Amino acid sequence: MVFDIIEIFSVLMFFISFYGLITSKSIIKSVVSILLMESAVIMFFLSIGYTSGIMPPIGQNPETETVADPLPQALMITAIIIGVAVVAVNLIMLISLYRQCKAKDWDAAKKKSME
Amino acid sequence: MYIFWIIPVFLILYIIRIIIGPSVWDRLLGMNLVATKVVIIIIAFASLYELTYLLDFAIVYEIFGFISTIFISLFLMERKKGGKK
Amino acid sequence: MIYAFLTLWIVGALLIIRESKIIRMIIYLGIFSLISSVCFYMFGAPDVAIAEAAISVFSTVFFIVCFEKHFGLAVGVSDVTPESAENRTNLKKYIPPVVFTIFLFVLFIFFIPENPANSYLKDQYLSLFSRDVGGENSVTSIYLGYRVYDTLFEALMLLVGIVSVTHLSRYCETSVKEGKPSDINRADIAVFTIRVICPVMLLFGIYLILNGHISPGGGFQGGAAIASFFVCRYMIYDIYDIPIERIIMVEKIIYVVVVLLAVLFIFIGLHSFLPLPQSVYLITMNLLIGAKVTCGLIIIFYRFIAFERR
Amino acid sequence: MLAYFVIIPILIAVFLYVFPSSKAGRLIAVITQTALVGLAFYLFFICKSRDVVSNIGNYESFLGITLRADALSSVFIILTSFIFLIVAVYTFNEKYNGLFWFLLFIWEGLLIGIFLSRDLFNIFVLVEVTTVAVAVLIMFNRDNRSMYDGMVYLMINTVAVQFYLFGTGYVYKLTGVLDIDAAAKVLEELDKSSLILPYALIITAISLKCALVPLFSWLPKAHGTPGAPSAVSAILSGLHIKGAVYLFIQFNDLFKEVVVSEFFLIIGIITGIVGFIFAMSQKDIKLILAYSTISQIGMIITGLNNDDIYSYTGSLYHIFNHALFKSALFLSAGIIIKIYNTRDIYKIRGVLKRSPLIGAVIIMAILGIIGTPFFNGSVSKYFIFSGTSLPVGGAILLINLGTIITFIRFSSILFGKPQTEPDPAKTDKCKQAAVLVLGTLCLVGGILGEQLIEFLFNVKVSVDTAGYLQKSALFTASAVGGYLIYKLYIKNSPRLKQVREIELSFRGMCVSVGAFFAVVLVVTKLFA
Amino acid sequence: MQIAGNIIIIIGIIFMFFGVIGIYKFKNFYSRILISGQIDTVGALTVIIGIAVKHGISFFSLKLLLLAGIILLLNPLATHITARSARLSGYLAQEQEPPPHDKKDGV
Repeated sequence: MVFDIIEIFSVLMFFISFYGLITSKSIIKSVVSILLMESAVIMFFLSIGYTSGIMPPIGQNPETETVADPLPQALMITAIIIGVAVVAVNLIMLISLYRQCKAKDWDAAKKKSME
Repeated sequence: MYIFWIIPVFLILYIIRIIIGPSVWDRLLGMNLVATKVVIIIIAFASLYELTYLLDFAIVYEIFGFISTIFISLFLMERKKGGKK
Repeated sequence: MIYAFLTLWIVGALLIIRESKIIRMIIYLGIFSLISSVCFYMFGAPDVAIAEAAISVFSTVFFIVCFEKHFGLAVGVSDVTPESAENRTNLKKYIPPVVFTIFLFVLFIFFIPENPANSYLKDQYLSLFSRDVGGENSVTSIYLGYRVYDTLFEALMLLVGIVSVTHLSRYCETSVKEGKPSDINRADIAVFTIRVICPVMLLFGIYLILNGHISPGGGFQGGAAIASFFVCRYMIYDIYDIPIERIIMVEKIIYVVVVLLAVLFIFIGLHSFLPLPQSVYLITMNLLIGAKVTCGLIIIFYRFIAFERR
Repeated sequence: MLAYFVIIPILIAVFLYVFPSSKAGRLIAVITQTALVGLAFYLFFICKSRDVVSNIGNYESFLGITLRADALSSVFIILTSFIFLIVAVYTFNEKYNGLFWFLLFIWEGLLIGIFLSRDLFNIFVLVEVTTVAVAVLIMFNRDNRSMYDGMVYLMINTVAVQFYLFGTGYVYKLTGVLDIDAAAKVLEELDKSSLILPYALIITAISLKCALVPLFSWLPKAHGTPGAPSAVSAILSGLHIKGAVYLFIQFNDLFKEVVVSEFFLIIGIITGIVGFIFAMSQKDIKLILAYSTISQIGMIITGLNNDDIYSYTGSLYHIFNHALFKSALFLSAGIIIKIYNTRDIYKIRGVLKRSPLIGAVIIMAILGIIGTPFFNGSVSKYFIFSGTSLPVGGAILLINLGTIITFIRFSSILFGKPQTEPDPAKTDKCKQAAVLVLGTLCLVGGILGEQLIEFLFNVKVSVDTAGYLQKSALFTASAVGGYLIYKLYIKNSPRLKQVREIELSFRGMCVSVGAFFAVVLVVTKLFA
Repeated sequence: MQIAGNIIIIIGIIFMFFGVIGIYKFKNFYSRILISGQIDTVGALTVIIGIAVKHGISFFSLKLLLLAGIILLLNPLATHITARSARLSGYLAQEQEPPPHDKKDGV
């Protein structure tokens, strides 16, 4: 098998954050894990078509071989903005949940919410 | 260029310091140091390709790294001693 | 060298996942974001790198404010889930998730397709973008031209995020009053230096927006830079007089204008009739999106900050 | 221009947020909603003869984003705009602020966008925005329970969407395009083994959205949370999940080389069975309805993956019917909760006497969902059943039996004497009208079933007298059986409480996502 | 020009190397502040000036000088605020390890 090493790195990252999701007790850590997962996906998208010595796709008529793929970059800007909005909403929910239930981790929140 | 090989070594050493650093403020200091080193890498990169617009990123990086450092340290400061005006 | 950075990236993630004290986790997160933005830069994606650096500031700020709300005003109180002492010695607990994750990882690696990347769209875009949309930065051309439909929803996402943040944080109906002191203890030297550096940031944000179509940057990145100017402003002055209600209104109106502009220029295709140069559309759109992002991030930031005051 | 179907509701939403809560604003909302239903019908009539395609910006092949309305998606658009019209009428007199209307209309626009969009990344954006909007709507009243439920909903869906995005990345890497139609052409020529990974990543996310079996724990939380406005629950259960089913159909089409439909057939059956077991045991009327959604989704997925045109059409028609009766049930449950001020199924009694109209609607909807002859559920369930072979058909009958038992238990709220004195609040005419329309449509959809199927899906089907007799006999047998089982075993069983308390935590859900992903990979590798 | 630039860059890197040594050698937080505040800033500035010298007089060098100015302002300030935050929060210089209350809180 021939591997693209950067791809392997991003997959590794994806599963590190997955490990974080399945083990974290506190909610804030789950939010961070989701952020890391997003970062892994972004890295994967940008690594599509990577060769060493690659140039940014800026300029009137760039040469195709040495220039990075512009489409994943445009997509990833969108993904990043979506990510920050989701993080903000998550955190504000977390604060409100803490204000109401005094619960910081998933188990306590679950117990409190059932009452 | 040799910068590309020396600076990452420094970076790794800083990261080790960050891991063992006994207090939060040591870690913040490490963050500041890392940000500076990375700025130098970016400049070296831009100078390698001779592309001026890549320097924009260095400026943005310096400013943003600075803001997150001082924001964390301001929020870490104990409010009671600082006192309200 | 890129591999050194990627290794640092992975190490940062491991640190974040293994850390049980939240304040340390936030600092590691800041470092992690900075490293990942450098990695993006080295992949030849300065636009994404600038966006990621801006986001790293805002996510750090959100996390630290959230942490403060989470644990009250006291400093450095750790995340006191009472696991640390006895569970850390208990290695058996860690074995099932680690094995499960490694199993998934190996399975994933085993199935990775070997085909090389297909560069159909890349070639098309690189040869056509300056004719179709204009500008020199092909990323901005795609972002505002070919895929403007996505951009509309992305702006909508920010709008929904802001609306939800304002809705969920409105326990204390008191709007933030003028001149209410924040209890940040600041030194004169800090105030002076930040005061010097603030205009530079503002100027730099405007520069990023206006030059978005020929150099890296654009609406979002510049908007985030201008919004971080307001973060700095919060740090040096005790000013809470941001008229949040009005900014929310302004933001909605800007969103409507963005939608209408996109509909006029791209959906209907007005740019082929008008004698304007194509960059006019790009600059206007960048300005509007920049204004929108600035408003949005300011609102979210001030809602986070003002949450503490009852 | 199809994009206006998406943009107009969003602009209305912003308008309603800027000028909130005046009666004129709400009137405008309802009127535009009606106009949108008309437009949807117009689109549908065009689509009967040809597909409507619009390239945004008129760029060359696949450079821009393509929207396409075909026969199937235009039916979904009619359904979406109609249900939203009903809900807009239902909430007309409620004292919600501008935010509620804003999120509601955004939701409509985004759902229509999902049905129209032919671009992989665009679907990601739409799904993510919808998730956040829905999460905020769920926790609209900000009580403890709905806070927790909304948070779980948002986070688990975000995790799933990351899997989807990763899969999109692989599709882009393999094909070089993001358009679904173009990608399908390229994917056909590729090696089968290279498709497995993107397929597994994408289908894991979509299965979570559809609430298939190991991944359904978020659904009752989101759909049945007590604090959420019942209009929101109705749309979630009736319509939102159908968006996921639509995506399921789309992606099974895109990856048709590697799809193992038997696997999803089995998963669908298990989903149906697990769904009704949980539904039977609940105490909260909204939770009963939410779990019953899971079992119906299981039936729909079974029908879609059964390789037969009758089952397929029946499933599509069942999607339509389920939207009608499940929203009718949720909306009337909202009215009942308002009247009795409780959600406990053991405490609500005598709905039929207290408010006969609501009782009649509930009876009609229940008759629909359990598949009584002459109601709409019977038509679709019969078609799903008639295309199946023996073991699958038996499973469908079993799921229907479970549904019957569940709703016999549910219907106990209609009769008897009220234990608590109901709140003598005055009835809301708008709500009653909205619910009544839905209830009547259940009956109409049953009587005119064949014609409707031909009209909507262009499939000519006919049921002869023998079929009718068989159907009625089966139904009567299972109804009697269900009643007996309910009386003898289930009514006072102590097991109910045990089943009720089984619930996955957030970590458990994440583990189940990973496990499902692994299973899909292995199964696809072995059998495709 | 090239040779002069390279020499200046190497001098800067030597500064940074001293910084790395210092950050491990000093056992006290307030001594370590020195690294970030002075040595590191000077090192970074020297490297930047070296690169600017290599490029001669151009737009690139102008932008580099702007960057150097920003670093000169911001880097010591960040250090200052960090140190001040530590001081005001009661992280004492005299002690070799964190004070008791700090330890209890687990920072």
